[in-house]
Amino acid sequence: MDLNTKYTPQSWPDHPENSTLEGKNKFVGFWLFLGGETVTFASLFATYLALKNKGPSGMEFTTQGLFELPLVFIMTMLLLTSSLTSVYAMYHMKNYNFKAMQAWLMVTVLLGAAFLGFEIYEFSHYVHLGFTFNQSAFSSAFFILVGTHGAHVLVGLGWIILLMVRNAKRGLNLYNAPKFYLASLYWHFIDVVWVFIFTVVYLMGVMG
Amino acid sequence: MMKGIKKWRLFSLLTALMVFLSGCGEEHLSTLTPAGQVGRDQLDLMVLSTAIMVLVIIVVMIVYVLAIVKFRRSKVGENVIPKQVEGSHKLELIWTIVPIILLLILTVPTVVSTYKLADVSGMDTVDAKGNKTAVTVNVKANLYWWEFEYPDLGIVTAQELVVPTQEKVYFNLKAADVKHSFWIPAAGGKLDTNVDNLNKFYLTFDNPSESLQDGVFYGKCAELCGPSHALMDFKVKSLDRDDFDAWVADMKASKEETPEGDVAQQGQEIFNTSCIACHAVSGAGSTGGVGPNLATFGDRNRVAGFMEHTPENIKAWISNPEKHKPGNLMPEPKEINNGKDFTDQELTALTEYLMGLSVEE
Amino acid sequence: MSSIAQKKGFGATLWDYLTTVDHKKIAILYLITGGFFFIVGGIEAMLIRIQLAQPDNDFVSAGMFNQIITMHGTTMIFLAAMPLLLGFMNAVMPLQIGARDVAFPFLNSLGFWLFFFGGVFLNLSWFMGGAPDAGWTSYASLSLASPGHGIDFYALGLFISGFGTLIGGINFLVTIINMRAPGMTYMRMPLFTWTTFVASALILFAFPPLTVGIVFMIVDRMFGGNFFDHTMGGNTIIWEHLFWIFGHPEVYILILPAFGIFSEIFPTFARKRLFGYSAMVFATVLIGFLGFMVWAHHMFTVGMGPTANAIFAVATMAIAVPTGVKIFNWLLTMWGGSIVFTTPMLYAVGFIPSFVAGGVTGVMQAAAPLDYQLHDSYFIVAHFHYVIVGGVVLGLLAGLHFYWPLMFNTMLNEKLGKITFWLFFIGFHLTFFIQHFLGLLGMPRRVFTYVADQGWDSYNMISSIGAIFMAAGVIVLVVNIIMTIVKNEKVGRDPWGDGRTLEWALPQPVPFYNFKQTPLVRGLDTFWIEKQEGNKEGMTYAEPVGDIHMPNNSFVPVVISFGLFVASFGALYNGEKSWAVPVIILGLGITFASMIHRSLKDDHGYHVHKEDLLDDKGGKH
Amino acid sequence: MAHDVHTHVKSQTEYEYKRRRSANEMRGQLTTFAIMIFLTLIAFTAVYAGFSPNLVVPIILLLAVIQVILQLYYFMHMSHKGHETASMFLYSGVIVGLITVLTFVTIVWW
Ligand code: HEA
Ligand code: HEA
Ligand SMILES: [Cu+2]
Repeated sequence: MDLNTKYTPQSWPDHPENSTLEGKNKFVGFWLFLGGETVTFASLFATYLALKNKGPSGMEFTTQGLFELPLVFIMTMLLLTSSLTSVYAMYHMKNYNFKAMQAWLMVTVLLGAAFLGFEIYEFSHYVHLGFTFNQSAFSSAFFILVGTHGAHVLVGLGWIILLMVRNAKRGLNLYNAPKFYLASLYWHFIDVVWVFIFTVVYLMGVMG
Repeated sequence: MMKGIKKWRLFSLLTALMVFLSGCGEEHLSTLTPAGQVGRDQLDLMVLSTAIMVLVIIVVMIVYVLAIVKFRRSKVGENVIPKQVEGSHKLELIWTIVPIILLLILTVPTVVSTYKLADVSGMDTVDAKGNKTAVTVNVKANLYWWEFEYPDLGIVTAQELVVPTQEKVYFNLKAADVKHSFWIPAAGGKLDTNVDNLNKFYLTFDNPSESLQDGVFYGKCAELCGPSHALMDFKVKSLDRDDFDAWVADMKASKEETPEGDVAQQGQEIFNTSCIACHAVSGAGSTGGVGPNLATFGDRNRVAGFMEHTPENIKAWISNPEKHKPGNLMPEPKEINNGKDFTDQELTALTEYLMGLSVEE
Repeated sequence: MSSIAQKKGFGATLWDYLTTVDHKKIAILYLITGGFFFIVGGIEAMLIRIQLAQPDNDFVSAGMFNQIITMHGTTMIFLAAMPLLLGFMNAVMPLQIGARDVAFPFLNSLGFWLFFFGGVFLNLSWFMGGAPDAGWTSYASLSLASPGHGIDFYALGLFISGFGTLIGGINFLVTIINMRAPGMTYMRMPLFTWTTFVASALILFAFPPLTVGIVFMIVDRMFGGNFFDHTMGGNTIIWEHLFWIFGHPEVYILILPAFGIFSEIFPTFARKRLFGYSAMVFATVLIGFLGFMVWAHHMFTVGMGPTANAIFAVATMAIAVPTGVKIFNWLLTMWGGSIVFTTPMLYAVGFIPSFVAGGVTGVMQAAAPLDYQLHDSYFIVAHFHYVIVGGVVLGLLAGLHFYWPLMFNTMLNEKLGKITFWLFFIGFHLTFFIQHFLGLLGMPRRVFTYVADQGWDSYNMISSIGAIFMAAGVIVLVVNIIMTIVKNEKVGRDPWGDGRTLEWALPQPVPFYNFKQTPLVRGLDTFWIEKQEGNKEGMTYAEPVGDIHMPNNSFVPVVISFGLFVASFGALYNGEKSWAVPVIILGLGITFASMIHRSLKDDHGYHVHKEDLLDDKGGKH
Repeated sequence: MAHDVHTHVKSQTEYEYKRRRSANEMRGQLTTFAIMIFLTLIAFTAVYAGFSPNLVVPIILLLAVIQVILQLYYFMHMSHKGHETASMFLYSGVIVGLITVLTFVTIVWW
């Protein structure tokens, strides 16, 4: 692929994410990776469900006592919205509008960071209550499941920021378009996992 | 003709197999000489599946031998290009359907006995007076030794399980430390003793074990549990119902026995200062010993589950348990005897005392 | 070991291999490392057999014995068999489908180095206070109770090398999906490519549960987690499930590529196309699919209840059907062919009865009530060595002889090869056949010794004698390899004379860009078709000669993997040594810094120009 | 392998057509988003309303599944062609995952 080719909106391909062989490979490879991630999270969910509310005898922490929905609702809205903003970013990517893409990615990053901030707040709140990682099997399973998701958010943020920085001067080309596209897929996948987390962990949790 | 040969081969192979198998089982240990219905069910399944498998192997071998004999290049000719056959739907169908049929034949008894062997409902049946009708044993697996508690009878023993014949004996299995697995090969297949739940099953014994080589069945730990996993053996004595009841009564009565003879009495004193903290010597009671209950020690067949039951071995064991069962939790003499090893004389006294611990007359 | 590399001097060659992203060289790296670990695992096996040769033996201590069996199983499965198979996949699959390389050459190298450092880390345990000793299955209650750092080495080592394998799996999948030459439809792919495809898919779905389980183990042992601690509400059965959800597909990850190798060998040396190709493909996919439904057959005695046992029993038995389809199709491939008994063919022919014997004992174990007797006895040991040694190892040895000329342009000595085969084959049956009876006679597995006169003594002796034969076979093989390398007699293209698939059509030594022009595939067994039509070149081309784009070499994969290796030491000593946390940070720092370095740099590779291709020197390198 | 991309410069009408199409699609995405928010709201209110869990749990699980399908098919474009392999592998992962979850809620005890 000749990197020096300068594109115009007119010459920019319809599917910049997989119009080169490298792009196609990345595209397919990343979807496969997501297939594997599905199994990873399924294993974590399964373990969480098996260990939910299990602890040393006399443990006072339960999902019902612990979880608070308003915070979770806000977090959910943040993450859902960030999913939409990254769709906007990809929309502009396909239109070869680099500036708009970067701007929307920036919004995505901010929303994601806010989400992460709330999650850190939530975790530290639990730790203050004495619900620490080492407290029980339930706490371990909870923190590993939700924490793994949080780690994904963190990695996603790092990835998007890295892409924005490294390409700020370069602009869009067919070498980095697939990378942006994958980062956004990853971001959506994080949202997919969160949908199950808020349903299975929090909503089903407060119901007992 | 062809068919005749096949049948003959199958038959001779099976007989050869049977001769071979029956020729080399120790009756007290082999899965091939079942001691009761459970083991027999499992052996039946074994024979059925072996027959199917031998059949499969024979068919494969016939095609195989013919193929590599008939179609070697030296026979076919150096420069022959064989016909490039694509395949055959008919053949594919045959070797899909025939194995499915064979497997169905195996599936039915498999599923039936899976359910049959898991049926422990008899455990809770009570007679008119509200007493449990069946014998239930709570098995607790500890690092390298076994505790057998009879909750309904109020007795507890270790290392040597005693069961009545001709009836279902039920087991509740649990591990005290790490996972083990409870296996009496001659009586039937194993069940794990997990740390986090209770497993239940039953076994049956047709005849008293007296007539066996050592008078007992051999039991094994079948799940890797640490360095001395290999030595975590136990023994099973089956008694007919009367003898069993007598044994139970003796166990209940085994409270305060005074040892006979000076040496044994001296042994008791040592025992009471050094060993009593971990080992109970009365068979009446319930679970909870740190070490094996020794009420039946004198009746036992083995020291520490696997060493021959001789005074020398008892002494050897007491003076250095770690050497004989690496990783076991019994303290070295120094730790329980004011920092000193036992003297020969003390060991003799302990041995004498221990050998006298008996509930059987 | 191309001749060009040898002229460059040792340091340069070493650097070349440390930085290579060429699938053919990575294949050689896998072969060397996997071969080394096979010898290590084999030596451990010999120690086991020496210890068990007689009753009450004290050749090794009880604790040592447990370390040896654990490391034997772990090494053989994760560090020998699987990497060797990945090696053959690397060496052969891209050539079979007419690709210039795998989809992600850089990740290919990263996958190898992760495996390498994981394996080294695991084996360092021998020198750093003791190896893992809870069996290769590392059941949770025992592995949490195990003192020392052995289990930590196990968990961290497999964590790292597991990532390597996962990367390898994704890489092969993408390669097969996207990079087949024109005309190479799915139903024209050689069976080895197909089995690579399915095995890689199994890797993709089986390794995540293992990774999750291992993470639990790591946090439980090193960071105060409670997943398996039942006093804290944890549950040990979770580990057993996660391990076997991985573990059962794993055995098919091992056997399917071996099936693939045999599916190439039978047609080649029977000079006849694979019988029932589409049924073979279908059976492969079906085995892969069913492989995920049966894991609990390893847990029949755990106490899951009759319903679960019955379901898993029946599901397990079902796998016999597609496997049988494969066996009969191989037999029918030979039927009516013209069979020549080269060394690879000997292995293939020896494989059939061995594997069938091992497979049918598997079906016996699948009958749950019968398995109550067989589980954790030597019957199981016999079963899985019959399928693994009689299937996978024979497949590896067959592949080694078969593909050696493709990889190195020399041929292993046939006479020595046959001696190896017979020694190994006889020794194998001698060792493991008798173990079925040991199991039936009540001998549990994983025992470091046994009391005399339980009816096991002579059987164990016979078994140990058999192992000596296998060792002798392996030594002859090593001699053979050394002699072949020293002699270095080039053999050229299509050395077996009857090659059928695209990889044999390539000139030897295979140029680093593989195909000067992308080939056009006109049917199953392309090369055979071209040969039959008298095409001297062996290929029809799909494109004119043009510039070839190649990826640059890179040292970054080594650094990334090394960072994780360093971090592992920190995790290992967490809470015990004051330098532990800084070392974790340092290691992860190295890894992330090198990853960021990699992604900040534009690496577009280079081009081999048309003119260089035409004057046959083949550009730089 | 062909690494050079054949650049195709679109004519003005072609280009405008494409722009319009993707703008349309983007509006569709907005609707998707609205539905997702709506589903989330239902899920949270259903829980707040305090109906019997036996009723609410299946409902919120169903809502989650719908929402995820929307994410996958619209936000992640799985509805576009060229995603056959992708969806095959994703679904394989889902199947393996479901079996895992199923066993863990049935035959892992206490
Ligand atoms: C390459 C490795 C490999 C392969 C291919 C297999 C293949 C099979 N395995 Fe095995 N297995 C292992 C490796 C392997 N296994 C290992 C390592 C362990 C032990 C792990 C441990 O505990 O450490 C194990 C343990 C194991 C167990 C658990 C035993 C226990 O611990 O209690 C079971 C139980 O069902 C089992 C079953 C099977 C079955 C049914 C097959 C089937 O796939 C076999 C199918 C093949 C055939 C049946 C032969 C050919 C078919 C025909 C000719 C058609 C006609 C046949 C019939 C009608 C029967 N295996
Ligand atoms: C790929 C897998 C694989 C392979 C190939 C093998 C190969 C062999 N295995 Fe084993 N084995 C396992 C996987 C494998 N194994 C597993 C998973 C376990 C279970 C572990 C556990 O319980 O946790 C096990 C357990 C196991 C046991 C049971 C241990 C126990 O339960 O107590 C035994 C006992 O006989 C055994 C023996 C052997 C033998 C004799 C070989 C032979 O085939 C080995 C042949 C190879 C050689 C003999 C190499 C010889 C090399 C030399 C002698 C050196 C030459 C050196 C130079 C030239 C430098 N293995
Ligand atoms: Cu299995």
